[in-house]
Amino acid sequence: MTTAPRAVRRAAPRSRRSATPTDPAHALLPAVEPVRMLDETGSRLPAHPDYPEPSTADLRELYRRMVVGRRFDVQATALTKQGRLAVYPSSRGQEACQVGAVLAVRDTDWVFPTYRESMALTARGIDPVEVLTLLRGDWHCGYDPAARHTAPQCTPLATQTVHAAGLAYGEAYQGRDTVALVFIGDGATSEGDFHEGVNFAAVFKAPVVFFVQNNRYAISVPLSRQTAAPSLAYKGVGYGVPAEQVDGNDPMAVLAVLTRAVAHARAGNGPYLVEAHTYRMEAHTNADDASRYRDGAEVEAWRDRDPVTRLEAYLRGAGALDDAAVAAIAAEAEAYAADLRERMNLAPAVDPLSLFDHVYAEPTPQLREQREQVRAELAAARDTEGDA
Amino acid sequence: MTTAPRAVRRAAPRSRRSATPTDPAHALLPAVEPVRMLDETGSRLPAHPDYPEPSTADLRELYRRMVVGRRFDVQATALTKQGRLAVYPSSRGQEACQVGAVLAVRDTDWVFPTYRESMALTARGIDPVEVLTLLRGDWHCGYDPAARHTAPQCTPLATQTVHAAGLAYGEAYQGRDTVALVFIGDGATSEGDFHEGVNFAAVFKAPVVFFVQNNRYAISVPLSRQTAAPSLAYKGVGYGVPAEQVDGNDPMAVLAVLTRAVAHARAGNGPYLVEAHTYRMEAHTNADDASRYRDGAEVEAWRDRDPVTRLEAYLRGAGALDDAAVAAIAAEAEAYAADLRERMNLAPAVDPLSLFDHVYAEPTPQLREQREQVRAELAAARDTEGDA
Amino acid sequence: MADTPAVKTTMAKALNAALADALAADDRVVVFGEDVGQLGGVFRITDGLLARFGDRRCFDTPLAEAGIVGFAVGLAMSGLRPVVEMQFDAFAYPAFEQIASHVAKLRNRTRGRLSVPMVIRVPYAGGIGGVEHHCDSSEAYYAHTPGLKVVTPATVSDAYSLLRAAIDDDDPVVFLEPKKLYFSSAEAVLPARTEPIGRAVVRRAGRDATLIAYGPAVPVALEAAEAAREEGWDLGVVDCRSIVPFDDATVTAEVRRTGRAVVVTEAQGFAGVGAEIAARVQERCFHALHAPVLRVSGLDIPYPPPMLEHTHLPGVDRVLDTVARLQWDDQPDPRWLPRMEGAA
Amino acid sequence: MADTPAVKTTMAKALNAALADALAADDRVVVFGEDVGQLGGVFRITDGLLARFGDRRCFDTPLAEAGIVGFAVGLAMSGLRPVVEMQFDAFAYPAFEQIASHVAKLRNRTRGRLSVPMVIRVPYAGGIGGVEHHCDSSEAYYAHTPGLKVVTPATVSDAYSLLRAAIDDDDPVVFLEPKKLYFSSAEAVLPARTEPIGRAVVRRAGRDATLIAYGPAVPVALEAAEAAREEGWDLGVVDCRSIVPFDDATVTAEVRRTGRAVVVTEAQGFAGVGAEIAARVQERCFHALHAPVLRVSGLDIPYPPPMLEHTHLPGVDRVLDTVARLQWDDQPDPRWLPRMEGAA
Ligand SMILES: Cc1ncc(C[n+]2csc(CCOP(=O)(O)OP(=O)(O)O)c2C)c(N)n1
Ligand SMILES: Cc1ncc(C[n+]2csc(CCOP(=O)(O)OP(=O)(O)O)c2C)c(N)n1
Ligand SMILES: [Mg+2]
Ligand SMILES: [Mg+2]
Repeated sequence: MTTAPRAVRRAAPRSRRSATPTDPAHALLPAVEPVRMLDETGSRLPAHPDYPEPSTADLRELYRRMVVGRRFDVQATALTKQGRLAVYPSSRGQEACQVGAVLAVRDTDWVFPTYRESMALTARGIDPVEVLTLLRGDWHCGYDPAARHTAPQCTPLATQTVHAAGLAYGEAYQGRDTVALVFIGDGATSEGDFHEGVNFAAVFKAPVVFFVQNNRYAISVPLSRQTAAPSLAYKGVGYGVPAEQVDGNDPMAVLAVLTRAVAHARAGNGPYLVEAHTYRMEAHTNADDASRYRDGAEVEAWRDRDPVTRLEAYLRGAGALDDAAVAAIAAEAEAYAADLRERMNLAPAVDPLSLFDHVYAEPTPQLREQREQVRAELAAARDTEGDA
Repeated sequence: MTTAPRAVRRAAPRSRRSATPTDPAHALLPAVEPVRMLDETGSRLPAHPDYPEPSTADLRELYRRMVVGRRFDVQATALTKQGRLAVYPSSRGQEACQVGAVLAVRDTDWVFPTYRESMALTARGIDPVEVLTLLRGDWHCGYDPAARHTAPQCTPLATQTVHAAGLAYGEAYQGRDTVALVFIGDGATSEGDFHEGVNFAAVFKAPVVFFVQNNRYAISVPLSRQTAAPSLAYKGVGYGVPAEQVDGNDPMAVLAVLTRAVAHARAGNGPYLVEAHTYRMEAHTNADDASRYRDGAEVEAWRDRDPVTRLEAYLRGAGALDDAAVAAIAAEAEAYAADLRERMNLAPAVDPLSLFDHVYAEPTPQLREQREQVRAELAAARDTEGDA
Repeated sequence: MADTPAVKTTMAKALNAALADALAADDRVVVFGEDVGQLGGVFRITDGLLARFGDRRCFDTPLAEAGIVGFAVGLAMSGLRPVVEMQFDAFAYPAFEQIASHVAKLRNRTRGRLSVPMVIRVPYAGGIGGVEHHCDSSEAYYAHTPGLKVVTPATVSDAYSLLRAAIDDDDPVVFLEPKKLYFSSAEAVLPARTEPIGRAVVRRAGRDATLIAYGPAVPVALEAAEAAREEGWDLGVVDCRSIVPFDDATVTAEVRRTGRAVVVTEAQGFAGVGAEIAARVQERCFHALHAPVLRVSGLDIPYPPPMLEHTHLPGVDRVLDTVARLQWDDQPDPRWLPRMEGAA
Repeated sequence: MADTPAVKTTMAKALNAALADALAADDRVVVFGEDVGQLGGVFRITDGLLARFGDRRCFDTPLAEAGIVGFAVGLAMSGLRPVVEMQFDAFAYPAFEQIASHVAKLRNRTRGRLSVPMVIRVPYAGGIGGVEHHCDSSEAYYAHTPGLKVVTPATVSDAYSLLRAAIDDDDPVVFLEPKKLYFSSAEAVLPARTEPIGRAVVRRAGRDATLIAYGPAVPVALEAAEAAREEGWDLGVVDCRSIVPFDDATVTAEVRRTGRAVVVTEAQGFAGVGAEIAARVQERCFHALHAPVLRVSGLDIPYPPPMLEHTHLPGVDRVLDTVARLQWDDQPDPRWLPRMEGAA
């Protein structure tokens, strides 16, 4: 096979990976343009040589979970206004990434989410009340990470990338074919831990998929202050890790690219890096004021690339979705939100003395003393209340 | 210009940088093969389109400093055996890198060395006794960094990369055309600070040249445990930083590549990454036992690529060096070593109370108390000695 | 300046004014970090600085705390005076190596030929309903690292004054801003210059015992002293302001006068700054003491979440309970009777 | 085992044996870090493990300490029991965030559903003629971080026993190895099992005062106690062994008996573990004390170089000078008279 001139490849994105086998970098570089399978109206683009189209059943499931996910996200935002959540980072606009990625892995695979992945976790089937436990003000992550194969949502940026490398290596070490899927933001790729995590995974050929949701902002910091690289996917080659870019608002492409990446990792070929180009439609969290750093026109432009309507249009066009089905899914989403709202309205009972239970496997003598002190304080406070 | 097939480019290394201007990564990737200008016997290879040959005067100066540098290195190693130095990391075998790099910068440029760059610093003209001050057991770096535009030799791996980015940015900010040249080892590229340093330099377009001496080992850890990348220079593209690989035992190529990198940075084009493929002929330091992790055959193979004899052969062939000149330089090196030996034999006088002088600009009240305590202890010890 | 009228302002505004005035006064000052530019910082401490001074003087960086601090080291080497913001306490940990091995040591390693006159601003401690990793009291890590100065204001005027002093200082200063006091307000005359770094202040004179506090614990101590009057105790309050250097003279003079002391800190107690203060006070005031120097602190647990942070934080009750144990009747504290040790 | 003969061995060898025995006993144990494979570690603590157990069980990693610790967190999540080596004390600082925000907290954050039974081995402290960054006493940073256990052996038998206990422990343990004792030797019966983590030991009973020490300071305290006999003092020595959890019962029992205590640590003193020990001892033993609890520590300076480390390190003379100030004649310590404060 001879090398096609770049300009041509650019116009009609094709995999560059098999083009020039003599250059060691060549198998690792992403295609120059992000992989796309649906255009902004939901029409199917020409078939991509590397990425077979996901099954209609999978796409319908993807659509269903995106609709429910978006409704969940709106509900969670509403809960902050009612004071039921301390804070909530919305992922509206990123539904294709949040749901597409978790659909690409098995239940036995591990997911390493950040604070922004609440939707991904509910799409994974974790109880939304559990997912929101920390954000409502409790001291633990809510769900059982071991049972759900899902690490606690990670706030210190990029630190989870290294855990994922370790977990994936440890699983393979013990003969299990688990893949670890790490979510990370564009901003967090600047942290040293990103570098170390990807590098460890590469050196130890750990089955990890690093999934960068490049939503163009890190709170207020724009991508241009994060990197001067052509795109974040170009970081892969520096670790010997194959990488791809994908249109993060194209649900079909996200699912297809992630599926291939997961298969690559599961087959023992080591890690894979995927960068999804997407956009955070809401502020960073409910506490943030995005109008300070980006204008409405920019946000509006991204409304036209909405991943939910895009997939809906495609599925309708393909005859896989009709009004009745759309209505049924919408109703399911409403019911989901209503149930969440209801359960979140019950104030959780949190025992202050539970603070001492899991600092160590057994409380130290010092913690036992402090527990006793707090117990006495609480008793005294109850007495005072009783007196009053 | 059309794209030449890679296989051809591989056989006869040419710059790939101007080949396919449509691919954003293209201008950033290193050539597939390290740049070489002299073969192992010192014969000139075909001219390289990107790298003009350095002047004969510069090459002679490079040779002279390499010979003196090697003699210095041998002397320093000998001083460890005599107990005059606490420890010494030799850079024998890396003379082309150590000397070639500092020759490529001006006196007003800043150099950020690691513990291994003693030879580079002496080649820069810093008094070798000052360079060895820390290693002989004193508490400071010996030379005046501000006057010599040379940061103290840095031990915590990769941490100096970020300082260099900041310094270079600060210099430019203040209107000076200073370039910062950072030395770093292959192993240290795995540290998060390397990632952050290169990225900051790239985002802020700071005039920094990152010079990786890939000597294939980090103490005992081989390169294969450091990275799965085709080569370390491939890390540049992930930061949007152009990169090059060079044969680190080819003094002419090192000087040429560094000269171009420095010019690129000085011209305001931002940072540049250079990876030199070289080899550490000695153990990590005198305290290390390299026979535990690499065999003699490997070391022997590298003797054939000796950078000093290679440049000497070239210069002799070019009529720029004869027996007399070689002898004169050897004599200079001997005199240099003799002077160093002599001065290092004088035990340095270090005042214990000086420990308190530079912790803060002014000692805190607590340090004044502690200073007083130590003064009293020393006086008491003197009294006891006096009694005895 | 003497006739500038006092105005009601918040600590956040005072810090913002200090930064603005420092930028205006000295061209070498530059302010950077995550979200400090256009957004003005997540707490708005840098609000308006980009607009007023331009993006050369106040700018955002990539998200990398070691990078931010290390970049500042380089800027300081080039002659500038960087002021960097760590977004929250726990997010300064990635910079720990840069701080401990470089910021703290560069002057010493170069025999004073290079210095790093930089300020690392760290919004710290809790009481704001923050989730995990957002409320650490991290002062001990810095205070235990020779070469760093560590200061923390408790009042609006001190916030302004200490920040200006920190920026003017030739040594690196870790400047800890108690988040829960950001929006506390007071009448203040700005630009205020209270006292140089290294001076504690007696916030309240007292006869019976001395409460020693800094940062977020100062208002708690003052409130406790007020409440103690009902119990018949006249408590003094010393605000350390500067942890390194520590003002032994002011603290010990007070304790020698009262003969009793309680150290109040919000951080987890074990091996914290409260331990240092207790240790040095009893070393220096032993013969004046009628009771051990006691400590009130946060619990030795990860900082707890909004719902339970009041359980963790030393409040007025815990302070008064502790004051009550200052052996007023010369009885040993029953808690420390041998059989109790380690039991619960 | 009772009849295994005692053999003369070094702490380094005992640690190596502990690792080998742990690898042999439990398939889940893996050992990794920088240079721990083929080289056997720069101090040879992992010597021979690769050859004996293969490079799956003992291996080198890229040079990245946050990576090493974070990778271990992931391995622990998968069910393994990682033992990692930080090459030197100061080179663990890049891992500080991983240690403080993840290793220490993961159990708590997951309500005990995930745990991180890992050991972070840190060769620490000085006395070996090391150059800058190679001799930090970093124990306070870890001891102040809830969720970590922190232990440090002072004898050959404890080195073996505590390391086995640390690997068996379900909590993360920062295992601090005093470099200067690596090649100290003693008769020991290995596999030794002394006591569980959390128990101090009275190394020497004494009547007049108690020296409290751990790790590298223990031999100094013992030597000082021996030398003190000439001065007519009968000093006891307690070796804490475990900093977290701390054995209050053993320490306070000794101090209550003698009525005087000196804490000896090698680390810089300010806000160090020595401060914690002094603070808690005076809290708990106040009525038994005839003098303040004094501290002998390293100076509050960056660890000094080979030529001057003896000036920094608390030696026998500094300990005895301090013991002499324990107000044997009930006179206040002249150093702390008001006029002296802050003067020099
Ligand atoms: C180490 C660290 N530094 C700073 C923060 C504060 N912080 C939380 S989210 C965030 C922005 C992250 O941006 P990005 O990685 O792009 O993810 P996004 O929020 O856009 O999903 C910052 C700075 C943090 N959580 N951890
Ligand atoms: C943060 C940190 N970790 C570990 C070390 C210990 N150490 C000193 S040199 C070295 C090897 C570095 O290898 P490389 O970067 O390849 O440079 P070289 O020594 O080969 O020149 C190591 C691990 C250190 N100095 N700093
Ligand atoms: Mg983002
Ligand atoms: Mg190397």
